[in-house]
Amino acid sequence: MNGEIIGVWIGAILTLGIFSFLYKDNSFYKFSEALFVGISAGYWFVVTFWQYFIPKFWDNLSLSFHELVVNGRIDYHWIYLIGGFFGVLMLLRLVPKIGWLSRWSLAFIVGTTAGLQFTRYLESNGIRQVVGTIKPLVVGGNLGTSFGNIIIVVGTFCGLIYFFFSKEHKGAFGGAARVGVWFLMINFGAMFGYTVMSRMSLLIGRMDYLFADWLKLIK
Amino acid sequence: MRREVPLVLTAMVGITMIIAHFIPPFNILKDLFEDWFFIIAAFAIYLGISNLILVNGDKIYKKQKGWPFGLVVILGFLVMTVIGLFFSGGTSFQDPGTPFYYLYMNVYYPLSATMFALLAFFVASASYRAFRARNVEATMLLLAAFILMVGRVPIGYWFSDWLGDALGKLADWIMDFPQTAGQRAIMIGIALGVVSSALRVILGLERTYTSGE
Amino acid sequence: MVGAEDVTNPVAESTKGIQTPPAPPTNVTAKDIPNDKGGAVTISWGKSADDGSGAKNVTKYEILRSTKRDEGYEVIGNTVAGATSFSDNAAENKVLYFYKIKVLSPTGTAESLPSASTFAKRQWFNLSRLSLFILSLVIGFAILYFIERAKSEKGLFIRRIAGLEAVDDAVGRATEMGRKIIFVPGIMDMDSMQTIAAVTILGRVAKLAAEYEAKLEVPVCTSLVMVTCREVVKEAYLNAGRPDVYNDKMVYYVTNDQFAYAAALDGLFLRERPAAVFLQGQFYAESLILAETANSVGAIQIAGTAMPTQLPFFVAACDYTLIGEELFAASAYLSKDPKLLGSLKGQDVGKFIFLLVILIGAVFLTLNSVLGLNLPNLGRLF
Amino acid sequence: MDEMTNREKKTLWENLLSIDRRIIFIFIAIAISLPLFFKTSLKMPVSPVVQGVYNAIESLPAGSKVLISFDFDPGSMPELQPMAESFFRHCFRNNLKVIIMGLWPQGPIQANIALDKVFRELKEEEKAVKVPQYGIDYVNLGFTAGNEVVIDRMGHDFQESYPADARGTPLSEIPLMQGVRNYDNVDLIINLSAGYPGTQEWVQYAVDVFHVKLVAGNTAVQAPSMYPYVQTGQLTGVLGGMKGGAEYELALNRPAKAVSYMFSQAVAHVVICLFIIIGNIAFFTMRKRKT
Repeated sequence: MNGEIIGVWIGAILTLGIFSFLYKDNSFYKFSEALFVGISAGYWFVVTFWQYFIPKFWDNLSLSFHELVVNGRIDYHWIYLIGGFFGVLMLLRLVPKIGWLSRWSLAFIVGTTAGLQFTRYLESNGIRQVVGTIKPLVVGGNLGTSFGNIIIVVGTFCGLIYFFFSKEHKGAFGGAARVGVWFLMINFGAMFGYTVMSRMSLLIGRMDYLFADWLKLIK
Repeated sequence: MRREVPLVLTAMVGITMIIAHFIPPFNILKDLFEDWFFIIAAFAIYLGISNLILVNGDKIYKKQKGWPFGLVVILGFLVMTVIGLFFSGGTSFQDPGTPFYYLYMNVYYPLSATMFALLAFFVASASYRAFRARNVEATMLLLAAFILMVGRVPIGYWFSDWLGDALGKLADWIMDFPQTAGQRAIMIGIALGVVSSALRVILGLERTYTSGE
Repeated sequence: MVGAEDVTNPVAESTKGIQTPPAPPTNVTAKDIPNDKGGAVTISWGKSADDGSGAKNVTKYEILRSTKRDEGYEVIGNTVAGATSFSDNAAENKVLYFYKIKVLSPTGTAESLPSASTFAKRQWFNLSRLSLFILSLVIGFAILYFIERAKSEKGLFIRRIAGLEAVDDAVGRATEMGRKIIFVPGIMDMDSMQTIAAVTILGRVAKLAAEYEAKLEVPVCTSLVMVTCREVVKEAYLNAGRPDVYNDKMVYYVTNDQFAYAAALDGLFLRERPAAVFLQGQFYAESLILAETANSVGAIQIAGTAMPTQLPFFVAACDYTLIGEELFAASAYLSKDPKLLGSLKGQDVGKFIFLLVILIGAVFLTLNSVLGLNLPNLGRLF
Repeated sequence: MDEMTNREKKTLWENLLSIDRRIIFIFIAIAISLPLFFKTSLKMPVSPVVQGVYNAIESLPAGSKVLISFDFDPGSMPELQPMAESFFRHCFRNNLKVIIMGLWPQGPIQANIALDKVFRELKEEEKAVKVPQYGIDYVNLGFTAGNEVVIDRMGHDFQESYPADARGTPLSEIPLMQGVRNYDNVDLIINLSAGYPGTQEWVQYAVDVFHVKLVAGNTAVQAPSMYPYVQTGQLTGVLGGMKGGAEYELALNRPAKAVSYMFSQAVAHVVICLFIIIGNIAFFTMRKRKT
């Protein structure tokens, strides 16, 4: 038996372990789950180390250090030390007395996220979508396009009405909100149905692995 | 210090990020802050990992129910980490042929792909339970899902071939128009939700996470 | 080099020796690239008349640059035949440059006339984002205005959000049954507003749990979220007057991995049989894996996400779902703090502006199309 | 007696109203697995976007050079691997020369898996046909980091991104690569894509800048966002998901994995729809009884 065959057997057994969960919780699943949690935690730890810690922190600082020692210059890469400083503050949580310092790092992160996503969402989720909705309701001679455009404008309009928080959904306003809910429901249903196909593809892939790669029952 | 510094820091950083979007020279800060975020996360992962080992080690030590599975977690973590850090060629650890790649392909990938594939079953059980024509809204949900499910595979074509693949075309039409309309309303709402909560965070109105004593 | 080109261009063989150079490129212009931090110039030109076919068919263009008009040109890059523009990303700010384009063909080379001088400069404001800037200000001020006004105004109306009304019941039910509440704050890190929204919701839920004395458990997917959730839950128990009940073990890290996290949660749901499950935050494909399993153990599920791709699955499988914007409104709604509620009213102003733009924009375009008018396209404003 | 049957009927409908989900699971498992064992050919129309892909390859004269970029990883294997195999079958059947590359680290490995399969078929089925030779009929350049920058550089010179192939042989020593400098010397680019970098980057950096001809195979989730490019002609054709793969196999008159997968798809969809119908019939029957 070579490594490849052993690998397929391991993979197949673990595949069955996960599937066994569909019947009920059992030791076989618990084993697969525990192994998955451990292995994946290790996987992301290694990835974080090699792809974030090393290039973004270590490499930048060694560059600065090199400049300092060889050329006696202080270059701008030292600025990554501040990131490292916040990182160390984070680790201070392990020291109960000064653990509160980690809130500085959290404050930095939360501030960055809020600032970045403020403009990003307003632009791509807000403005772009509004612009895409501005369409003529009647296109001369083209009934299909006209009808489609009306659906888009009315649907988006009523859907947004549903999201109003400070106005009671009563009367004409309530009616529009109700129509909005219908569009949301069609959106949910359609997205659900649309996704079924790719979900089935995944299971087909696993079954093919079991029957073809492992058991070699099909070609 | 404990209370003020985090509040001021959040506000300053947040406002800087917004300004950077409009003032090109500030873009450098934007990239820098994002890098710092990754550095902080790279440091912080030790907190998570130590917690994971602590929880499972405790389980083993106290011989709690299911303690052998705690052992599996720790062993799995150690094997993957040691191999990835020391025995797989440094930064090229993900290259084919490394032991890390072998574990990825034969342990990690099958587990991951199978969890993902469970969705095929759950999609079926959820649609059976949820798609009932209880009222107008539920009927809309049901019909849209049904048409899309039938229209996107050959069965739809067999059923409606004589109508010029009407089901397939209807499915495309739903995706292009009413579906898009609903989606847009949701997306625009989200944009405003993000803007508003980002402002609340920057102003320090919503500060549950940084204001403890 | 030349040999390789000969191989690819058999025509060259037959025309060797004639050696008429190709027509030079025309109309070379150089412009600063707008709205950047400087350091770049875009150069464009008209194709050589021999670009496309014939014996003198162009093989490539070389871009030459100098700080003097008539001499000192150096090659700074090249493009394939057919190209008509190049971006010089190594220009120094505020230095005058001239550019020439050299055309290469099997039969010889030719140079264009130099461009007019230009220099790269740094812009202090990105004008292409002016409309976004104005809109940010308007919506931002609307929100601030209503936050201020809410301080003095009493009884601000906010419509009922069913999913949030159910939070009390869910926590109460968990207390009655003596079973756990499991709160899942999504699978993303703190660099997502959805995670931040989820964490603030956790604060409100934790306070309720402390008051009702229900057992709360928060398994999380990243270390930073773990730290933040601990802060929040601890604070909530303190505010509820129950700091004695809080324990760091309530919030724990599982793994950064999407599906391993889902596998662990599935196992947890089946073993603990929680009375209530909160799925709040940013979710991907694991949404339905979690929701279906929690449903199978009979837990009340309150979900909320701003991921349009995952909303359908939560709507199908959960008892209550906060849809998009409702997720961000949840903490304000649950807190009943007038200032936060005021911000919701500010959001409505934003929606009103968008509705108005859509309506007027659509009417304008319709009138243009039906009556042949020439009203402005509002979409172009952005 | 009557009362008995009545009650039994009642429980039947009640049962159908809340079928144990494990029963549904079994039906799905069977619906997916069983069709895999049958070699079937489905009747399906070949959509214009798929026909565009087929025509683009079919119209190339023998000896033309095709660049195939593998930009996906094992996560998208069920959808994209059958397409990869079909592309190879099509190219080798028409005696086209194939240059393989990848912008995703695991892409070129997926290519090797697909080649392995196609060669085995060739050996088994058509003994007369010679199996393509490495370096003469196809070459695997491997993976290079850099995402869209790689696409851009290759527009000037392949050697800037790929001084050597995946086996370390310098490009200048590979017969197939003689006279291949950049996209000008390639007749068609095929892109198999599951995200970023992928079809969108190939369109923006190769088609828009260097005016190459591009066709693509995409996951079902990504494909709809590529249709606009097909409308504008930036993309000559696209295969969307398993269905696109199956249609291409039919166009090629060589039904294979995707077609048999598609059979599983269809049966599974029917099963789900039947359960939804049963649930609704039970729901309405019960409601009628109650009122």
